[in-house]
Amino acid sequence: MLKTLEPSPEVVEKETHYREMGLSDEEYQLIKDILGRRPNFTETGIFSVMWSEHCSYKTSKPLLSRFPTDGPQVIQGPGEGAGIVDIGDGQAVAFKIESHNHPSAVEPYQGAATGVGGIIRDIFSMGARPIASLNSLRFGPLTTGRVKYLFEEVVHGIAGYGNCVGVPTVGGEIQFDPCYEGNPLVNAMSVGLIDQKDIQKGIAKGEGNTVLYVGSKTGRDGIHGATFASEDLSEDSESKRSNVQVGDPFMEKLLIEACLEAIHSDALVGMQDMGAAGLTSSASEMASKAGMGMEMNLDLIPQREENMTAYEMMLSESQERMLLVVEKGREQEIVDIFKKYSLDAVNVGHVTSDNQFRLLHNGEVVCDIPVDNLAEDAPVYHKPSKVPDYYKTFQAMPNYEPVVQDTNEMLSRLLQQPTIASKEYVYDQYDSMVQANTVFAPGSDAAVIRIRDYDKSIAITTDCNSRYIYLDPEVGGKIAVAEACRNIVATGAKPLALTDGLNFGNPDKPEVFWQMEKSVDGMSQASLALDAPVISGNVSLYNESNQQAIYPTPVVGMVGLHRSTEDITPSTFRQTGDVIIQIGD
Amino acid sequence: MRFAVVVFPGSNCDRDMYHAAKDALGEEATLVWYQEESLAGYDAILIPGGFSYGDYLRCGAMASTSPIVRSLREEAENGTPILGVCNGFQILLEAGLLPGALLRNKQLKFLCHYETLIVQNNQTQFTSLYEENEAIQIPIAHGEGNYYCDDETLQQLKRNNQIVFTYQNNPNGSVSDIAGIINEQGNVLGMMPHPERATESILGSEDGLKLFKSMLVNWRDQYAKNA
Amino acid sequence: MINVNVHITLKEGVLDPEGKAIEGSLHNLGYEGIEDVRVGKLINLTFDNSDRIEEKVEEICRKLLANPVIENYTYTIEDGVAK
Amino acid sequence: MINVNVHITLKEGVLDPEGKAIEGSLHNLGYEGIEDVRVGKLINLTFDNSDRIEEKVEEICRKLLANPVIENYTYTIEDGVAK
Ligand SMILES: Nc1ncnc2c1ncn2[C@@H]1O[C@H](COP(=O)(O)OP(=O)(O)O)[C@@H](O)[C@H]1O
Repeated sequence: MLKTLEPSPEVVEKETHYREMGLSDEEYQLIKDILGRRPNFTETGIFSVMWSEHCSYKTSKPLLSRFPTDGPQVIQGPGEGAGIVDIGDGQAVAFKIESHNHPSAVEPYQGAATGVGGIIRDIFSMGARPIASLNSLRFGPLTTGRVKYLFEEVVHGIAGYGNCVGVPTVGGEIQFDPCYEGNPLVNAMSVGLIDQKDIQKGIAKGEGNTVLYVGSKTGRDGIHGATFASEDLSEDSESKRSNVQVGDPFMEKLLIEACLEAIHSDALVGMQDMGAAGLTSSASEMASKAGMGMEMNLDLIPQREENMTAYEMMLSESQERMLLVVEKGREQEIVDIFKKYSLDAVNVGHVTSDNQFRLLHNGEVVCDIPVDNLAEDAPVYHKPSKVPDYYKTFQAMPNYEPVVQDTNEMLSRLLQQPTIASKEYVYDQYDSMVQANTVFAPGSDAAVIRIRDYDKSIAITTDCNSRYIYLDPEVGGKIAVAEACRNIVATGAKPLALTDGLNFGNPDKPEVFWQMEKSVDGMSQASLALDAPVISGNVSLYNESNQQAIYPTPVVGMVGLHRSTEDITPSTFRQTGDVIIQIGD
Repeated sequence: MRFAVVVFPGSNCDRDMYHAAKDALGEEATLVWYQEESLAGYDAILIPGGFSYGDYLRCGAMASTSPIVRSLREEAENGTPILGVCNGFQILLEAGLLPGALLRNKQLKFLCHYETLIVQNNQTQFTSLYEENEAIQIPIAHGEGNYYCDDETLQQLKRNNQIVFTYQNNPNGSVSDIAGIINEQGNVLGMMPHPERATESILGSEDGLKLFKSMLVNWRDQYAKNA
Repeated sequence: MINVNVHITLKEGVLDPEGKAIEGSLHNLGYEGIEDVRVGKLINLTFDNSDRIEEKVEEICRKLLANPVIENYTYTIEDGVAK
Repeated sequence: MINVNVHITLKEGVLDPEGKAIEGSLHNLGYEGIEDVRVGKLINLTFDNSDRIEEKVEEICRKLLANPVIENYTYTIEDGVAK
């Protein structure tokens, strides 16, 4: 047995290895206080991923609390894998948007593919069947080979994964602008349908209950990916390219079917996907939410590579893995369901009542930390905010009135802009009709999916004009929410709720934090006024290259409901002679 | 009429096929998991689209080695009507129940949209309700639908009137615009476009429903004859 | 441990859209003098014993790895014994 | 005519879902003793002259044929000069 030499707790502190993992000196000190001792290497890594922006929202939390999240239609607000809204008849839809920006910048096909896979797992881990995918993409201008490559491969990756798992990709948006040249954005949204009685939570209840590991084996994929996703993209991230994980949509498809079968067994207590920070976040969050502890034996974790360390296993971001908690003594019932799909479900641990997150490896305790501190007590930062100079300059400028001499020529020039031009090249590559419920495929204001066996349907859209938001984040934030509502309403549906994908630059810059703050305010106001509460979301910060931040890009994903399929209204002209009316100004 | 819909790991149009038979057509349908041994006793067998085994190696290759395909061969021999759509077509080719192979689309991209098909042969039990040369709107959704066979096979297909559907505007590079072919015996049809996605007006077209209705009508006739 | 490398290539006469696309890209990148590009598959199998290995590999190729309608295959076993 | 064979394989440690699926199928078909399956690509390039061939091939592999993030490449030129 090869023993990898890891720095001792003393060395981790003395040589400040925790900094390389993304922890600040103050955060390291806090961990020491919590433990009453120095954390070992594995524990330091575990804290670093759980306390990264990606998992803990330590910078964005104060802003997110400003969003309106309530409403009679809301069944599950922010906090779980996805938000859930009531659509009547005992049914509900679960949805969420998620970013995969940095992985896609590095390896666009796999980055985008695993982004789609990750958000779909968030949906079916709640017990919902994924019924639609959307995406929101940002690239630099299509003038360099690199940008063209990123654009094509991201689209291929979304298609490759989404088509294979059999979830229709029904809409999205794409914007091209120089600010995204070095830092493209890839946000994926997934929508699932569920009977309210089947809603699952990622929760590890019941002392002694068994923890099952299901899906792909654990490799060294994306180690430190979660903290990596929160770092500024710099020149040397080229060398980190091997961090990127590879997706297996075939495995995901098997997992969808097996997990959706497993939710009907009352032997299943809880289920969560292993997303960012893989085993660490799924296990500790499930335990913490239940007010319990968990003990796992890492020797039992299915491993793809030899001699994996505890640190590597706990931080691995191998895709297509799920963690289940099952009633003690009834493991076989669940194992059999997975076996039908040729999937192994392996007993790796059990729920404890001591609120500790304890890991064993090669007969030694390699981690023993209070789970609540890990999952819930990440420090929260209130960053300074400052009005950027550009904003003052722009506000002082007179309104611009374009002078158009030749409207035909102007129209044709506008239509040639990649951001405005038809996106058929893109969505033609997506299977938008699988599941045979797609009423409006891409090409409509919002996509429409009918709910089989009922006379109703849902409308779905993603929207965000980041130039407006850059120019005036508060007004722009309102516009983003209002545009999404308009797209929903234009198909004849009533907006139900929204999910937000907040993509910003480095929040340590007061000007960037100001953009975050103001756009969240604008979105909140519109969301409240239009009765479309925020039920889920995602934050992606440090979207910068060469110190240059992207435009603030808070993407809005929205779902609406048609009371009857009779209400579905197309956005195309139907017949010559029909009257055209303009509403609003 | 009793339809079997064979579900392989990675099939993803299985439910669509099931609903086409059960809800749009109004007949009986059963999802049959690929590990089951037998397909005997059904009046027709539907092999749905999707990505069996992730489309790894070659589309349909791994599915065609599963045990249930043995039973599928027997049913093909017995004259049971078998319809393979998209990945189902690929599986029938890999299993040797139909001639030829499917290559990647000539533009190397997955394509999903409505295509106009021409019914070349309306003398089959799958197409008897269509007019000859009728133009129908059926969606395609595939990355590897570029039908290929050697010249000899092509001549044979033409001679025997085995080319059932062609594309009006060939989207993928298929030889002779082929979208669907039938075996010599006339009971095994494979096609890339998805008739099961075009069985309800709310989804944009009902042109695919006639295919299922043709199967039903011919099954009834056969039934009446045998009775 | 026996190392088997299976090479699968498209038969002559079968269109290779991927090869054509690469050829096009190479021309666009300014590479001259490339007359043809064909894309095939390389499948590496590791066996834990050499028992009836050639027979097995031959069978595996025929039954699963290659499609005789469009593909040819060759393989090398262990230290490069070509076949 | 110069015949170049490029072999592209996944880097060690990179998940190969296709290889895994093939491995599973071979087990189901009753083949025992197969420990690992990895799938790569085989790209055959035909050049009409040997001018700076090695340099060109090296560059083509790096720029176009292989994805350096997850893939390795090797090639043979003409009559099997390994590199
Ligand atoms: N990345 C994408 N994926 C899927 N569909 C897309 C994507 N981008 C755009 N679309 C679709 O193309 C259509 C036009 O999009 P867009 O140009 O953003 O128009 P709009 O401003 O009307 O939303 C919409 O139906 C949209 O869903």
